[in-house]
Amino acid sequence: MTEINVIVDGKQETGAVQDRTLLVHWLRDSLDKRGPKIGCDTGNCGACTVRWDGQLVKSCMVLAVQADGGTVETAASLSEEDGSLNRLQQCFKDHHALQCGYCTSGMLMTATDFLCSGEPVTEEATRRALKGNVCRCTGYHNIVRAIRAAAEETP
Amino acid sequence: MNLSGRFETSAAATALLALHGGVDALAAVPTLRDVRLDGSGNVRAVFTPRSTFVPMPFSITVAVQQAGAEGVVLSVHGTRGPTAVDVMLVLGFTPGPQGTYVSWAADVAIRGPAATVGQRVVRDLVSSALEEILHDTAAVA
Amino acid sequence: MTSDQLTRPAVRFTGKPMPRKEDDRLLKAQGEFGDDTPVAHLAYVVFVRSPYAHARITSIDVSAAERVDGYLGCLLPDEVEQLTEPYVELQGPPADVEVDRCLASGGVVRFSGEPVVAVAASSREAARDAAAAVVVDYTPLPHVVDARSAVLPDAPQVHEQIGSNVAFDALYDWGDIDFALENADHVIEVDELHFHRFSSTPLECGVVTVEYDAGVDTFTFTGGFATPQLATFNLAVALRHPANRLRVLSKDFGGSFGVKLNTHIPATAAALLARKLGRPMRWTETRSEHHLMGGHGNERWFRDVKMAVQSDGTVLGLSYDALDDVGAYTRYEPLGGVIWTQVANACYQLKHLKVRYRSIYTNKGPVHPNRGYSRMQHMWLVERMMDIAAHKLGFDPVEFRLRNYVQPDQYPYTTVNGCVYDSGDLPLSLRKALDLIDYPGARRLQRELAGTGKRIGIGIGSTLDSGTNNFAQARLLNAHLPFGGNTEGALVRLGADGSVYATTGGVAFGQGHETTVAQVVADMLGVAYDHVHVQRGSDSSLSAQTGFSGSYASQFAVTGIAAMINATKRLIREISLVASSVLKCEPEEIELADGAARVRTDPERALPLAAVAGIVHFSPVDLPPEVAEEVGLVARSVYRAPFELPDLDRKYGNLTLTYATQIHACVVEIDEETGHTKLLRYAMVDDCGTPINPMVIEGQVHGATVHGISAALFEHFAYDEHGQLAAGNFYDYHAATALDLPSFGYDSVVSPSPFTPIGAKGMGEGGGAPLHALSAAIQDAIGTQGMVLASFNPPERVLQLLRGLDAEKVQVLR
Amino acid sequence: MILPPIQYLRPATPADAVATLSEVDGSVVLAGGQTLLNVLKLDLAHPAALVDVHRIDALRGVRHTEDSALVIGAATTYAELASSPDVRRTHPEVADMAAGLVDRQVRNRGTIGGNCCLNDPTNNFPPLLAALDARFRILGVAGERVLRADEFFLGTLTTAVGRAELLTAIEIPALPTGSVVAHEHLQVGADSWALARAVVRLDVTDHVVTDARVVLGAVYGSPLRLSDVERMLVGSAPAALPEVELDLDTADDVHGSAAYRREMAEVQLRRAVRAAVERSGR
Repeated sequence: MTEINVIVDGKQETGAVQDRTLLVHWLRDSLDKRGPKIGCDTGNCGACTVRWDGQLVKSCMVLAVQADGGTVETAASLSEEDGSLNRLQQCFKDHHALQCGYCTSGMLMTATDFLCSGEPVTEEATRRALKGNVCRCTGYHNIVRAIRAAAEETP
Repeated sequence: MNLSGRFETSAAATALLALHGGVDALAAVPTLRDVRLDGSGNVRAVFTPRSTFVPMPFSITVAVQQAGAEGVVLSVHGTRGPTAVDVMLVLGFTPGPQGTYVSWAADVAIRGPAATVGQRVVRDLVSSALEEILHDTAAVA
Repeated sequence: MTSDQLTRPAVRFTGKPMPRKEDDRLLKAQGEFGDDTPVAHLAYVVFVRSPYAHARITSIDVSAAERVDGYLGCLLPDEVEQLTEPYVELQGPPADVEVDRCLASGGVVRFSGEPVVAVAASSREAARDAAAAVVVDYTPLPHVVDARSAVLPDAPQVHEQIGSNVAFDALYDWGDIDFALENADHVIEVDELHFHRFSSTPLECGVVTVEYDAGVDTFTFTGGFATPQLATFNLAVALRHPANRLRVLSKDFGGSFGVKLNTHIPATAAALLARKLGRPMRWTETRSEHHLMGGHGNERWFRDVKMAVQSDGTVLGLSYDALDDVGAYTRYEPLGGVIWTQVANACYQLKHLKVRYRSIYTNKGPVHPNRGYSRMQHMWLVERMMDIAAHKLGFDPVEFRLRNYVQPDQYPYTTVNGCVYDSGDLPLSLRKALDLIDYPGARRLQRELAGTGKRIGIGIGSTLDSGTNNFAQARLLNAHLPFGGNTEGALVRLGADGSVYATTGGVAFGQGHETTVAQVVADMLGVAYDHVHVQRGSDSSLSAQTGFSGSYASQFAVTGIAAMINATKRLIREISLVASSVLKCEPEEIELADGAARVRTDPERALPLAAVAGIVHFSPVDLPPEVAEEVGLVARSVYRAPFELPDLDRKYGNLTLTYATQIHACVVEIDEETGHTKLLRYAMVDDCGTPINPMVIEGQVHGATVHGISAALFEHFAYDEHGQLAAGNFYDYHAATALDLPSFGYDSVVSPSPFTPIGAKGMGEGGGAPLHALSAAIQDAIGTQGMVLASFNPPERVLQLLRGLDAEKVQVLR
Repeated sequence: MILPPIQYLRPATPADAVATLSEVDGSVVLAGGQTLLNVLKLDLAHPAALVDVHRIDALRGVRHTEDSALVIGAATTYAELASSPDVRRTHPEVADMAAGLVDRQVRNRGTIGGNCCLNDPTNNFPPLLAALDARFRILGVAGERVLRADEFFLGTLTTAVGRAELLTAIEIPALPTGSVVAHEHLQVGADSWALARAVVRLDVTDHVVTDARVVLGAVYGSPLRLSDVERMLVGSAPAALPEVELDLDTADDVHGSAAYRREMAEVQLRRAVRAAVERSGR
């Protein structure tokens, strides 16, 4: 077992992990972080998407030991400080951009990263930004609308 | 999946034929380890092909189906985690100027996850692994 | 409460796009899905699976697993045979001798991926390592992966004891198709068509946690159970355990689309281990496992298809021979063998239909109900034949459909087999769909691009989403099955705090039940939307459920909501009783509005619901004894769908209550050099009667649409010659991404159902319209030089179609 | 999915990495891990140890040599290549390829060195780098060696990098003035697996093609250079390719038969030549 120290959602966390432990398993099983989900075995679905040291990654393709000394943000960090929905989350709600909710945390992380990137939020660019996140419920139409609405509303 | 190949070795056909029970000789093959005979007289070993970018050790069982001066028929069953590989391998020996020509033909079935993930690569991987083990084995004969 | 009351101006929530109650927790990563729930002392189960499609198990060696640190124990096939009963089979003889258990039974594995050993360990890692250390030796047996080969006399037998690979064989013959074929102006014949194997592959794979409480000898199962009472029944039989000591729970649930109806199978193994090892057990399915046995949709061959058409374009009917490939076990099958007859007519006025239908075992993953279950296959065939007939006989595809649709003035329309289509306006729906894709503009584009290497195709998909099963249709399959009609339950109560609590028998996995229930209940009780608390998920130990409870077969808007309406009516009666005794009036004079019970003619005389609750819960002395003893402020009610038993001899009767319609239209662009299909425009028009929440409805339509598009172009559970699944995870099973899809055009038509309490129809499955529409669009682009006879059209196939594929399989006999 | 038991090692320098690889039996380089970790999850391979080189500074980043060759550290990510103004200035085709690869999450982790060392037939970079005459710097215990693409890519999932060696950098010479590069591919869906891929480079001087590189990907174990086709293109003005029939030994998969892939390789080849010709005229 290796000891790791990672700031997760703003809080210093210490864990003992096996070398083989994937970041997603440590976040979920040891920290009860329910944002990152597991939807595939092969890095295709994006349900486990988090930000690590400011970069968007799929936490099923990172070892927990690799994150030692770093910072990880999961979807649990997105809400406003008073616990209310942030602008993007509210747009997801307003546009019915989620159904079962299983892909939602990953979608929100990717959308957050995309909106922060400064790239133009066109229909095509939004769809391209989402291609690493699979949703089996919504058909993506409303997710794209929600993200574009969030971009328009951003002051 | 059917694969085939042919190469020449300096070993005599009789030496090649002797290999199937020759655990000591097989133990000298660099890509084989834990070579032993099981209760049925089949050879068991762990085979790790040399060429792939990540080690892919397979537990293999080799059973001799037929053996004669002109060749042997081997059934090879290999497992690697949930993946299983079955190979019916027909080897033919003909004398050559430097020793023996070995021609081989393999009927290969891949089962488990590798049957999916390996679709684009498995043919080449199995082919080169077979070439490799046959060359290496001939070299210790 | 009547439907009048729901549509009067005072209605505030029903029919409006209310934001979903589920969303906040899901958006804040505070949902609780199957693998989220923390459980003390939890252990983990991993299955060792067969790599062989068909083999005899020669030996199982767990000695190396026993040496893994953290290993707790395992479950072997012999042990399962001793401890369990086989799952109940629906089919009659001879296939009812099939034995299906949670681990390979009879010493034989019958599909690649079948579980052979269940290993338990104290951590996920240890369970994985122990499972990897188990050595199973097999002797391969001959296998069969093509249903057409499986019916040949010398085919390998999937279940030796049955003596045949046919699980179910029936002839459906309504009208007189032989006469029609002899006398029609035209007869179109197609040798063979193929509907391929795919599934909705929910993003959350299967997961179940089993806790065994030895003190009360009770199992609690938590996970994705879409039909909790049927699961309880199956588990009770399999585990030989009293049903009253089984509790089945679902919390948040990451999609099912039907395929999770068989969660009881892995749950059985986890339960045996939990009891044996004295620890809670969790099994979390991996994506690769899910693709192997999480449930595939029905694959179907249609052979010897004949359609009779008059020279004026009237279609008289058709006949065909269906081979439905159900895989290695009939888990929910062969119900699909009758479910398709709910929509025997598809969207059309067919008078004659004759189908020989056989369910066939193969050495492939078992099929489960999958969104559009068994109906979309038949409707794809009918729609394909309509399209082929239009092309071959020179009819305009739009006019040809319009002529043959069931017309608006014909509702309620009785089909050839006695089903009653409740309402709809297909011509209006089609016109709206064509407007959304700019049909004339698309035809113009088609002409302009001719000869450029790109071809434009325009396709229409007409379909039905039949909802609310009459379970008596199971008796068409096997007359001895004790099922008939349909019910759903609901529980509503006024809590001591004056809040309203509602519990439905349904199990939501994204459909927004918490939202739609709250809309209806809030309106009926005259309280704020936020005042109604709807229980997440389901709990079989609460009396909200009936035997048929659950989420499947597009029915919640009818059964779930109707049960909730009935329960709420009861609660209203109780509230009225209390209020009238306090306000000194008759109960009939009470109305509920603005959070209070008040005298209708004198609204100033009002008692807030919190006061009603307070009196009943804390101050019953204020009530007359007869009221206090009558009122508990807990109302439980059932909705019984109005069905009768069908005529089993004629296979005739109404099999579902509602028939939502969907018309899809699309424009594709095909690259002549590669066969690559690009979707340029896609539109759908939905008619599911009176909407409860139009936002939720549109979301369901979007989702079903993408399942269909992705299935038509990308998704295929193909098996290779060795019986190996060639699309074993999302690497090669390409579930459409956002980039694969255009934005959708959407519109609706509202044809209230005359048969349901508020005119709503069940919806959500969608009827596979994109498969119909894309097949038609590709055919339109190609013309008749090749014929689209498969539901799956990847680029290579489209390229072959451009070169004449299958043209010879379609003949105009007359 | 849980990985098999494995040891994680993180050397600080390329030399340390090579030493570790040579000392630890069954160890293997972990670069971005975006394929390797999946292979491990599926239990298709079982190295004893992962030697993480992703954070070794000497293996990251890009620079130009005096003669304007681009030197890319092997552990440079796709995202870094895509956003680097330096790469875009001299080798826009490398930046474009990186920007279009997989998805934004994987682009942040996946490395050009990993893409090459894996040498999966469907990988994007090997055929492009072959067309650009890239050189591969490999560090071993005995020192460094530099290989050409045809020496580096040996076959499916096989390269010249030995078990105790490390790819440290990829060096791409400056393209001659008048050189154009085009790549075309057919994919599953809008942007997934490549079924066939072609990269064409034409060096054009005074409206005459003086040199050419024609490389196929996705249909063969390694990037496949088509010298015959190159000869057809050299010596005349840039022009579309006449019909060519390729005799490729490729394999079926669930997305397409070998015959289809072969034909699609021909189509992509024609399209890539056409695109290069169009570019040369600009």
